[in-house]
Amino acid sequence: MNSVLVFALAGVGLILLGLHALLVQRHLLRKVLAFNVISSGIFLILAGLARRAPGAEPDPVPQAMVLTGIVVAVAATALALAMIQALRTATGRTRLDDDGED
Amino acid sequence: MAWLNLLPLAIDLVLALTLLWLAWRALSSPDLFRAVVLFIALGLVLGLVWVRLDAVDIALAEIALGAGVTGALLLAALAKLQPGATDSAEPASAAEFAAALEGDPDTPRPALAERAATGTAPIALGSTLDERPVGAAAGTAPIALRWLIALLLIPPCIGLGLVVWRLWVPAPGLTDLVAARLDESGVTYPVTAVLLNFRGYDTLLELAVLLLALIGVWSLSPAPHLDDAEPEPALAALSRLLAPLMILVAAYLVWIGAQAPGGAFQAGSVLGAAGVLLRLSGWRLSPRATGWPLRLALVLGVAVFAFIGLAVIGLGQPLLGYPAGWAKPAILAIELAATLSIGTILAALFIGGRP
Amino acid sequence: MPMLLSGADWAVALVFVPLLAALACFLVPRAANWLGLLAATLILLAALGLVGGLLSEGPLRVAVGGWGAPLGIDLWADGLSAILLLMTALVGFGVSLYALAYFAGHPRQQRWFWPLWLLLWTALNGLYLAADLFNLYVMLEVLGLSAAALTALSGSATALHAAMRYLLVSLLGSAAYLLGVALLYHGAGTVDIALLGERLEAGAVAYSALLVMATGLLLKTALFPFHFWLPPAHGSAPAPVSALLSALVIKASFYLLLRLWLELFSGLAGPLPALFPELLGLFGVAAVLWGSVQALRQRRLKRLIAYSTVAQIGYLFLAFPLAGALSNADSMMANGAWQAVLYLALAHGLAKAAMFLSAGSLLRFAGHDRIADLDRAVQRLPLTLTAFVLGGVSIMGLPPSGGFIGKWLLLEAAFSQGRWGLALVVLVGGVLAAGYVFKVVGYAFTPTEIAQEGAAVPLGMQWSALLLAFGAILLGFAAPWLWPLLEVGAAP
Amino acid sequence: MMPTIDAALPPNAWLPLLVLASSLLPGLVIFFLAEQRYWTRTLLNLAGSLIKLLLVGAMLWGVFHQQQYAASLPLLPGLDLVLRVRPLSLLFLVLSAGLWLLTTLYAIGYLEDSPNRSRFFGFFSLCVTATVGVAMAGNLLTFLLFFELLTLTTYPLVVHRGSEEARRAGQIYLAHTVIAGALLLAGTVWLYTLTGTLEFTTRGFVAGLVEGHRWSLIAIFVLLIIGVGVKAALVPLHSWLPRAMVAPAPVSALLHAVAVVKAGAFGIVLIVYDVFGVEVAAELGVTKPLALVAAFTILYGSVRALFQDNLKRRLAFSTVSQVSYIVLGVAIVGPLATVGGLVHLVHQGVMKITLFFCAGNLAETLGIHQVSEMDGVGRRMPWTMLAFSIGVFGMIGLPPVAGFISKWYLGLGGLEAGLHWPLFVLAGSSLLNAAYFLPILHRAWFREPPDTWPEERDFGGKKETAWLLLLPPLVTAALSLLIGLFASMPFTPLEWARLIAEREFYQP
Repeated sequence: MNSVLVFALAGVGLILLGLHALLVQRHLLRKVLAFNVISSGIFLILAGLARRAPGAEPDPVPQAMVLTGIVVAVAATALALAMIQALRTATGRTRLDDDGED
Repeated sequence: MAWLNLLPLAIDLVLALTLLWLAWRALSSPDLFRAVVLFIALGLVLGLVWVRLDAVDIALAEIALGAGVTGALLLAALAKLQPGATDSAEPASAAEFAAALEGDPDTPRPALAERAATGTAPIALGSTLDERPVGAAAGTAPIALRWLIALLLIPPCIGLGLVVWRLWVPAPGLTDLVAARLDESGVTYPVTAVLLNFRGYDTLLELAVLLLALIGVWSLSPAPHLDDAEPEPALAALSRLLAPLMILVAAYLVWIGAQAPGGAFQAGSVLGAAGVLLRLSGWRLSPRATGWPLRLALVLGVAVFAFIGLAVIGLGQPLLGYPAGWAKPAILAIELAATLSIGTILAALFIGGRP
Repeated sequence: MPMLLSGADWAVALVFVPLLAALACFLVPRAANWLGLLAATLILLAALGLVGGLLSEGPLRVAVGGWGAPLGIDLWADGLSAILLLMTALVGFGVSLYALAYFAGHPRQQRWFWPLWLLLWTALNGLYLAADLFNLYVMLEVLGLSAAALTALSGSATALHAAMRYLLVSLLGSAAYLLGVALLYHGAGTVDIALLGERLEAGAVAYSALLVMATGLLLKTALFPFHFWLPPAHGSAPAPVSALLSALVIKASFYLLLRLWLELFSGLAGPLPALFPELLGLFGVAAVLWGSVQALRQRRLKRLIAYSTVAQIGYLFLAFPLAGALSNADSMMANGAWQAVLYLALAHGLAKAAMFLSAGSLLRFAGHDRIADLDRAVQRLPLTLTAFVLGGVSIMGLPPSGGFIGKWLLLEAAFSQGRWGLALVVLVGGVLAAGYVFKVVGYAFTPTEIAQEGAAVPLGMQWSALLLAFGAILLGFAAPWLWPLLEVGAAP
Repeated sequence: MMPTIDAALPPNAWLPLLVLASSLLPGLVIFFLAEQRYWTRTLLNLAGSLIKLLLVGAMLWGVFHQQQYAASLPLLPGLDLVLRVRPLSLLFLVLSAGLWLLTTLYAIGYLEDSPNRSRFFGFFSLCVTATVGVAMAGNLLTFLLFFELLTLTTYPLVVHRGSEEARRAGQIYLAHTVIAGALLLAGTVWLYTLTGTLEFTTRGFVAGLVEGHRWSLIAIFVLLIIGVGVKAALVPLHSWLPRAMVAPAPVSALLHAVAVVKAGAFGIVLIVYDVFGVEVAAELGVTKPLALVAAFTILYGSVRALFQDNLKRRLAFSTVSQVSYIVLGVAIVGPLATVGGLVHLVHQGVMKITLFFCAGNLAETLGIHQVSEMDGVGRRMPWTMLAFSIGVFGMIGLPPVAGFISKWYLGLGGLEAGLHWPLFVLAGSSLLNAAYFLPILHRAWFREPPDTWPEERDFGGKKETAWLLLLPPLVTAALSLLIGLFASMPFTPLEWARLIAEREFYQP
């Protein structure tokens, strides 16, 4: 048991919490938060495990991947937020109706 | 002295638990504003975790982008989702930011969301249904369903945890390979070498993702209000002082990225923050600059990267294969252009609509 | 003919032409139409060039930056990717022509359509060329974000609603995929697909990676029961966007799943790799039946076509259980079931694009897409109706269309293995498809009580749809050309 | 025309392609003609049908002199689209090419001044293209292709009027034919997985599979027969046919005599003779049930026809009954019965089209749709009713009209095969035919005409109707007489049917 494993497992926990919220919460802003939490969890697994060789330098490749991932997540969040605002302007609502029919 | 060896582990455990607790609170808080604030706190703690994992780059990026930019975007969005709110709702949020941090989590706060309930605009009708903080039930699935979903999700996550546990065996990954060819890459810091040389193709596309998000945001949003209220004089003064400093910091981060943690994305987010600050303090791009000059600044990063990547083909190199000796200047040029574009894009994302 | 440019150059062009064109369109919106058309033409040329290169040089592998896997990122192209690239180029070209006319009266939509669509195209081409799992993740994100933004382009409440749902699904799908990438990287130390194929061993890591990646990709591919987001999104986007989403975007995640299955997971021992194809087949059966029945029930044309897509996606997955028994050591693509899948995917791409574009023309003409009120459209918009029916012919799988060839191969595989149930589903799906296509056609012959005035539909819209529909039909005769291409690099 | 066909084609490969093109190309051009381009359209139509008739005539001469006509196009690995002209093909080709010319003439007259004629004639031409494709199909895959094409091209003709009733009829037509098409496809693919070939071969290509795959073969036979049997209107798969009567008269003529029903019957002939081979089919024990279904269909159609007052519906049920003569001839298994069945393919076409032309004339000229409105119509339209009467006599089987020849050979064939019940079926059917047709003649010739007709149109002068409407039925009526009278001359349907039967039964 070392800190790498602790954080990687915390990453699994974040994924669990995020997934649950994504499915359960209805407000779109919360869904966006949930998505970000899930992403963070995955990043923890991806780059956390990069340091499992004891004492050695951490593997830079997964670190670079996580950097890319963070940027992508920011971009996705920005787009999602803009879409929520547009949806709010158009419908006055900030959640997805359960019936998607028109 | 065994307990001293255990101390770091204990710290890590506390950090990990804090992480989970913050995530739980952020995702279940009935008050949206508090949820966002807790989320930002989560980002900051994550930054600490990354430091603990010797991933200083990620820590910087997490704090600047994950907590900073995302947090700012969330707050701005939250402000715009409230009826009657304008672009400059930040002072109010700042006050509530403090309130939320010290507040009692059990009693609903008079947060932004609740203002919606008393709003008079017709559009508020929807939001009262959506965001009324009384009883989380209005905003979530029925309680039985929530438990059912939780029960369904837990087994696969335990499975995932076990797999992660099994993966925890020392494996070199690509560390040695990166180290072996680091001197060919034009930089001395491995992460930058991976980002801008070994896996530069990914980074090029990552810049494209940012630009894409902005194009998407602009395609969705009307132009923002340009005539919002005068900013507070103190803020204006502060930002005029801070902005040049931040630009300097950004330049430093780009430069240092070649040898140490830092680089275009961290620098770009600092630059973006400077832009946001200037904007909040009332500074506007002149109308002449909001047309193609602005767009040029936005695409410059991808364009320069792609141009250099393709131009080397003419020199007999593979795609994105910098000729020997030219890697360092090429990477620097790309990073400078990328920083400018990232900063502009982030600021533009924050502001919202197309100018 | 001496080749001025090698296959590798064409591959690079396939990614960078749309990328740079997207930048240019963003920079100079006034010239977007012409830039877009120019890019579409160049991409079509590049796709043909790549096909030519593959036929003469064999499978392609390009080390970006000269590093080579596992340190760097590789691009690759074999018959499978080349055929999908070619389909993307053809459909993309047709839809671009259509979009020129379609957006003529909508400057706001036109302004954003081109950069978003060209970025989407970049992602599609990049995805088919990528040999690197993480690079594929980035491509998936470009794909998902641009597709969601395009879905919302009309700005209507329905469209925004659908786009929002689509965006969330797409993000969740990519996240699941990325989790799989993380597991595989740490399990085998590389993200290069070919290297992983050599190194990956059966075990918990591989299985869990398969599960999360497949879940993410199925979510994006909208296979039943993950299809819930598709009908609203494809039904409410502007017609050219619907065509792109249904014809191309779905195929990209399907391709990725197929690729991962073929290269990484299908060879693993254990109960999961044996069960997995059966499970997919089961979902496929449900998708064919459910999607077709729902399509029959729809009253709106675009919804109907969208549900038809749900059903057609199911067909692609029917091949998984059939391919297992057929797999042999000679060549992956000598497997009739995979050939069937590829044919069905191609045919669906062309045909569904033609149908959505026709629906757009009808919508423009009548101002609505209520099927029962099509009011003699067959007489008033004959070209459009022809395009719709020809596309429909391929969807139904009537000869001599591309859809027929795909269905024939699928049936052949099913009969030769005695999988009667799957054969029955293939046939029933075809009959139901005829039902919903001709439901539309029937109402296009009848007048409504109050004759409706129709708006003018530009010929560019009508002919581009027809062109794609002809493509779907001619595909039925293309097997002698496609087969050699498919064999390129098919050896394991 | 098609790129992969070898550039150095022997001249014999071009003829089948030209036969297809002679209706395909005019059809495609006609779609783009403006509605008022009456003469261009007419010219294209007539030129196409005349050229086709000439080409078919040339091939008839060639095949008689042992020439081979074939063309192929690779479609799937190991599976080509093949056009091959054999004696059996020619039987159907001559029929459809000849009747297409007459039906085109008739349709030009019939549809004068009605809307959407370009669309109509476009699909009309495509429909005939599909029919000649069916006739020339060299393997089951090609047959399937043109058979489905026929479905697609006849649908717009069925719903041509655009009324709600027409739309419904179209949906029912499609529901039947599409499901049938799926079964046909299933049978075809299944067969292919067993045999690895689909090439039509005299005496069939499945003989080697009887050992070991008996039940599969029986299942395939059932699938294939149902697949084509819907178009052939075998009871209980027939119910689309009477409903499709909402279509204009030329379409009815096309459905009943030239294209659809005939293609179904032809398909049964092909499956029994050239896929399974009669002897193998008999060995599998599938011909007897088929014969029973045919016999039942013959009687059922006749009985139903008795009770129809609507003239076209009565004719439709009559078709249901008559087409199964062909099936019966095939299923009895024997050279003479084969001759009877095959010759009826042509005879029924010529006679039935006469009746439909006449019914169309009555509707178009006087507005008569019901049998009960036909009192004394023979005096008002003597030439039309003369042609109608000849057709009726043929249907009943009175010598010397062509129908007699068919029934004669069918009866003899039954006896040759040691069966007596076909004779009773034929006799019963003839009686029923007489029972539902003769009262019509009685009304028409012997009752007093009413003061006014339901909806009379004036064609100028003292003409009984437009000459374009009158000429085709007179020609086909004359033909039904001639091919009956001179049945033993060379190149008559009977002689040709004998030629085919000889090859099926007597050649090694």
